[in-house]
Amino acid sequence: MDLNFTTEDQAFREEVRSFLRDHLPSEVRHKVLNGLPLERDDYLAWQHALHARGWGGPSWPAEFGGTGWTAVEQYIFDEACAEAGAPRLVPFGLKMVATVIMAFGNKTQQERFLPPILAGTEWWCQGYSEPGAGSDLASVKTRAVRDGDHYVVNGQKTWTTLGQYADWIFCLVRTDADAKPQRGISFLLIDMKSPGITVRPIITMDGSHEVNEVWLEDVRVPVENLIGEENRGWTYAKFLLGHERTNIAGIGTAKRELARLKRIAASETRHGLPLLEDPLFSAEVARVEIELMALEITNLRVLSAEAENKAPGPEASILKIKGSEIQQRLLELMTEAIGPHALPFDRDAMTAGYQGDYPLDAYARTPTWQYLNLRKLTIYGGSNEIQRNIISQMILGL
Amino acid sequence: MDLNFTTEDQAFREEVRSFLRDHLPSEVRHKVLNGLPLERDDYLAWQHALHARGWGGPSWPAEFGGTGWTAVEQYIFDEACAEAGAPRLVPFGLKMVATVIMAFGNKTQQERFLPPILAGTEWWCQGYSEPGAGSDLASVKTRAVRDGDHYVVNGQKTWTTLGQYADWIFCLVRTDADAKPQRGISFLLIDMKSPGITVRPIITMDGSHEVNEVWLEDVRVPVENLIGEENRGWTYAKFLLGHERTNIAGIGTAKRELARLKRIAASETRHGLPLLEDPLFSAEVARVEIELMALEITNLRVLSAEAENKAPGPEASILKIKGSEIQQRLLELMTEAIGPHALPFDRDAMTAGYQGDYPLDAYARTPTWQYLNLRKLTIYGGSNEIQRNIISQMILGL
Amino acid sequence: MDFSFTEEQNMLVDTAERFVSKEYGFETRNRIIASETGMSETVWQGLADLGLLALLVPEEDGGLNAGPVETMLVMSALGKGLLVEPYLASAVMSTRAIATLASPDQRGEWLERMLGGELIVAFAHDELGTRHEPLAIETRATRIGAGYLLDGRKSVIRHASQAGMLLVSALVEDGVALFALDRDTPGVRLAGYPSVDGARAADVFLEQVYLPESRRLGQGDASDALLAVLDTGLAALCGEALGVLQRSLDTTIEYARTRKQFGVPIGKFQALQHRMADMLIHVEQARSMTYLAAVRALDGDAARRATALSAAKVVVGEACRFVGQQAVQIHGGMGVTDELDISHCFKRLFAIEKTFGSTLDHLDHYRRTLAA
Amino acid sequence: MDFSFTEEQNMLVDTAERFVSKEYGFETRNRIIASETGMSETVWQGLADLGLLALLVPEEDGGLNAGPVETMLVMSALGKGLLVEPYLASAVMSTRAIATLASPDQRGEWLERMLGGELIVAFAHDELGTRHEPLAIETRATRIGAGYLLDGRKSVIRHASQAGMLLVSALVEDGVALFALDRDTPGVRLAGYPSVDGARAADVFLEQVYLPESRRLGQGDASDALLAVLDTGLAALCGEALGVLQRSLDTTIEYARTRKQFGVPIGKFQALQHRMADMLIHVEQARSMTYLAAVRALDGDAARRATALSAAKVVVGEACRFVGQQAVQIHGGMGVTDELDISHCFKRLFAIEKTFGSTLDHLDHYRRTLAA
Repeated sequence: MDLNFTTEDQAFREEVRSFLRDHLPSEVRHKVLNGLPLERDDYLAWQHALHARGWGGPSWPAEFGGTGWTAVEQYIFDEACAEAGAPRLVPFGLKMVATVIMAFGNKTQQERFLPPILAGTEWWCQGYSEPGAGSDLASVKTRAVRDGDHYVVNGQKTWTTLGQYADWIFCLVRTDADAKPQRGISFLLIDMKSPGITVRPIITMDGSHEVNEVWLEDVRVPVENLIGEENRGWTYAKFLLGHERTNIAGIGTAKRELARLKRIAASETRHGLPLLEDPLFSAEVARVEIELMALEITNLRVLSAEAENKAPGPEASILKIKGSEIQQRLLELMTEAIGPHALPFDRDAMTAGYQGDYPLDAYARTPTWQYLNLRKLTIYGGSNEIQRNIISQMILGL
Repeated sequence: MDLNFTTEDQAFREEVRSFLRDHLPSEVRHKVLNGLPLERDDYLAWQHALHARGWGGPSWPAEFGGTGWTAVEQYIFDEACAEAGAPRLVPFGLKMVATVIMAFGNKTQQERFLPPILAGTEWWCQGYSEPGAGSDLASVKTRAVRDGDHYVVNGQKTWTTLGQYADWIFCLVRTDADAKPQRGISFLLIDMKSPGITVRPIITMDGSHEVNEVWLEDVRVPVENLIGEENRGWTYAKFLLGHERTNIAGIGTAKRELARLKRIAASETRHGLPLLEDPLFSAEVARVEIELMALEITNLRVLSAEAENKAPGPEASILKIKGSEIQQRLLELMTEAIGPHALPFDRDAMTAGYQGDYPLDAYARTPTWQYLNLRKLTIYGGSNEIQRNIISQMILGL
Repeated sequence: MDFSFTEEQNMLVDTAERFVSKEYGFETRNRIIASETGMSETVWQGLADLGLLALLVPEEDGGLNAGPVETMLVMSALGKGLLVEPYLASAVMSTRAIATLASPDQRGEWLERMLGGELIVAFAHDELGTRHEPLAIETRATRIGAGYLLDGRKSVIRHASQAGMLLVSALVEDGVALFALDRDTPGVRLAGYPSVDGARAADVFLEQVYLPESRRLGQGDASDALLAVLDTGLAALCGEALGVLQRSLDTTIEYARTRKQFGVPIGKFQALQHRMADMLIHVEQARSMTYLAAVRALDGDAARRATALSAAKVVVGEACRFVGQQAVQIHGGMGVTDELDISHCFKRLFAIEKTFGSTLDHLDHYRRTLAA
Repeated sequence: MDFSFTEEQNMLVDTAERFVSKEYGFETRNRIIASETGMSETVWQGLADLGLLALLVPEEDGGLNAGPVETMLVMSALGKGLLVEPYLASAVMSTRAIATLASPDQRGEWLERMLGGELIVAFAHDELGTRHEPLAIETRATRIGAGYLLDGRKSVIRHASQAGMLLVSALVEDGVALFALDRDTPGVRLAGYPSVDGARAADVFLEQVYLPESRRLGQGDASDALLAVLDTGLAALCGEALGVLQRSLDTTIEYARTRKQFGVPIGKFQALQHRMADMLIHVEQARSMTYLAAVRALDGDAARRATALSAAKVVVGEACRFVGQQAVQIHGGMGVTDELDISHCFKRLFAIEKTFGSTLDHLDHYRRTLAA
């Protein structure tokens, strides 16, 4: 048993770190390290830099222009990026639709859609969730009716993350209304510029515009944009859900945020003592640091099992549950550390170039909005309740 | 709004305290204050003392020889007794079967059975639970078949607390096998000396013999020992379940144990500091003390609402849940306070007159067995899961 | 022992609740928090007209001379409406401070205008380090001629920009004093911002601010009075929390009863049922401690009072966190949107937990008293 | 990075697990803990025959010279059987101490008899105050002629009454030393008792106990070696915990699958399902930290090693408490009886949580390193 990475893996990590030092745009790094909101161009700048290095598709096989990295290498890459302050890779194109296109798309679709994703020239969003469906993804109501060489799509999607930037959307649509819920679903790629598509922002409690409603009204989609076979879309969607385990726990992000928490706690005081030496506060920091340490090893164990092609157990759900809880706790502790300064809430002061007279230390400006924003972590991507259902079904088999 | 007791109530409390100083047998007090196991004679000595004072039935109306106290007076009495180190009143006679006999028994039954309960000359135990039934009390399998002037009873009861001391047992028995589960149940009083009754001890993990299995094999019970009507026993049992709310939270007991915890924590040290000044440990003591403070007021609110005859809500379940959790936590913290001394476990050293060479401070001898013993608190009397079901059904109405 | 309320108290609750439900709907509130000033003059005048601004004003000054129980009840009703107007700062804390410390002249000058709704007073006490120690004041008032020069910084002062006057605590030669400062006094600078819960706040910078003697409230060290005012505020805040907690719980229960997933109301799922049961337990325990806070708020023994209030803040603070987080979680995606009121409840609960010392601050305070 | 085990390691696990499941059933164990000596000579000899007592013995002394990973694996297997024999004390800690510190003569005298099962050695280090500070030793060894006089008291020493020899830590002029003491040496008095988990322990009173120089292990200050032995023990204890945790979880899952209430298996109730999911998470996190503890157990940097081991003990300790309590709770009334093995698992988990410092002790240790 060996908890350390191999010499090759360590060299690889150094390579990634060195690349990050040289090529991660400094404004972007500044934003991420200080919890400032990111914009479209921040994500794109990073994707372009990666693409230029040939690392545009860290999770892609080489045959499609990806890096062909092992799961361990992908993990090392993700962790190094997150710790250094790189933005997360927007997953909807790179990790979601691309995976489905690679596995189930035809040659034409692969040639048409994959390169722009790699290059960061086409932005994708996800059309799965519908109003009122919550975690019940199979209850798709959006209908696609065949009309000659087209499908005519009508319905509504919601929680469409960063849909306001998207050039394309991949949708689950119902193509057979009479089949059982999970049967009559198809997987369609839809141009966001198609007539009949309306995007409406959903503002979240932190004041962000991250998610959207997407309305589809008689949207005509060429049949060549159907992935795989009609009515088999649920299979592709499920394939995707089970596919991504590498970075689900967000270890790198959590380590970065833990370091930030400790910086804040070293600056703030109680009874004249830095919070990091205050017994009760430091005990809370210790708890989360130790939890994270354990989760990192659990994550490595999952990676190791993946490398050996062991059948996946409930690990992905463990990583999701603990990872989200740890990240939420880190932000909660940051808001605790800044005390009453968690109350001032001026979105303008949370921009990189802000020059106003907001009277807070820079580190105190962003924890609150992030704390609010991260409530979503335990809700989306299969809520933590759903994850616990999955675990208990696996272990109980009832 | 006034959180204080009235002058009359305070005077009453003084009267109770004064009685406790003079008449609570000192060996019994010593045992209770130090967490030593109690025996049959300890309970009886206390009941006899109370009876001599006319306080044998603190929850009974005056017409049956009880004190006729209000719910508030009963609460004050219970709390003063618990804090002073009196044993709990064994509830099976005094609070359970007596309540049913008073409400649904006939004159003959009342005259036969109530006085010995008051005087502490007949010991009762409860025959509700059956093997495998758990919280599902209505799934009674023990059968009673009418044969002339008798019922012939066959079956098995379990978790019969202190049944080894009992002269009588009150049982739920099935008298109509064809009716719906809750319909065909009757409420029978059975002499423990009847031929066909076998009591077998169940030893719990702390090494105690508190509960028993009671086997009934062709036990003949005179029909005059039937309470109320045949097949209506479930109604009486349910009446009883909803009846007792006064002392469910165990506030007095918890206060006594909190004081004990603080005494222990003042004696034990970490890094040279008394544990009561150790930041992390004292924070845990503070948490439980504050929880208890809140629960005491919640309990008083329930009493107050009872006095005004307001319809009962989910309060009884709140009192049960929090009360049991607080008591368990108090013992857990005592075992934490004594550290490695929580490991030695010699039942002999837990007797009042022990003279052996057990090398532990007296206060360190009993927390562990009590901690083990009190695991039952969240399981019996309607497990805390059942209590949460009750609350959610009340508030959700689903 | 009596947990019932008097007829007058019930009427007061009724008045405040009716006002909130009629005049302070979700849409109205959204308009108010998005407005320039961040508060509604109409609402404020409405509160004045109902006599609610006179609640803590002594009878001789034309007020109702009510106590902490009435304050708790009104705050709880206003909490249910997530009211962002400066009730706690002006009508509770500043009013209490003036009623306790001010001279008859000063009371005459201010209280009538305050209870009439003309004058809003912010309570400018907190500083950068105050959260843990209420008397850790660094703002100084130096005597100069017949007055004082004030220098210092007050931080996260709610409603400062909406107030005509600020009550400022400062160190003086003989201890601590409170000063009444018009907002437009030369040397006063406000850096304002919205608060996370929709109210407005500001940091207040005081540079060589001259105030005549007539602007000092009372003589001698005002530490005890100041602590009493802060505790009045804390008890009132617990009352407000209770209102927000109850609304959050009620809203969540209603959502769970009606929202369906996998074909059944989500309230049918036992894991959520038990969580809602735990939310209820938190709310009821918080209610008990809010009552205790109200009853102890006037305790003359400052140490005993502080201990009881710390205990209350711990229980209320834990409830704010648990109920707020679980209410959002049970609402799922809808819970994190700005569109439903539950996220606004969540933010107010979050802010309350951080106000006048966090749960951890008060737990720490309480645990230090154990060995004493 | 590699979490797989070698073929040898897997065989070791297999050997130990097979032995436990064949020779250490619930009834057998009950007979053993109720017996006069509280342990089984047969079992001990069985462990010797399988070579398991030679695990940590150096090759030159006839042993397997295995490391912390093997120790963890064996301890985990023995933990699954709730073994009460002195494996940790004798075959792990004492063996390690002797292998590290003892002279060739001493090793020759003791190790062979230990690995053969003839000699059981208890590790008599803990004192009344040791739980929080491993080097807070008060037992003294005063030099007298060619030997030492030992005075002091060792507290809650597991297996002391079953051991032929005790390794006793004591203060000497130049630091800390370990002494090997035959149990029947004049001046040694044992006050024995059962431990809550079924094993036996004793307090050991040393009064003017004379030992010749040949009974001292090594020269100079043995503090570092002692800390290393204690950490070896802690890492091994985590391994044992893992075995008990896994058994508790498996037993609970099986119970929930089969036990019916209200007509359905209780494992159908979502509240219990989620609790079992949380139990699994605790077990898996504990497993990760147990691996970490094994890997770091030989770290030469004592401070870094102690920090990692404290972190492990926190996670393992939390798991012991949560899994133990919930396993009993889910078993309901049956869970609190002596009849089912789950209550025995519960008691061993309780004891482990309190051994070598509790969760709170280690959390406190860890948090003190944060600011450094």
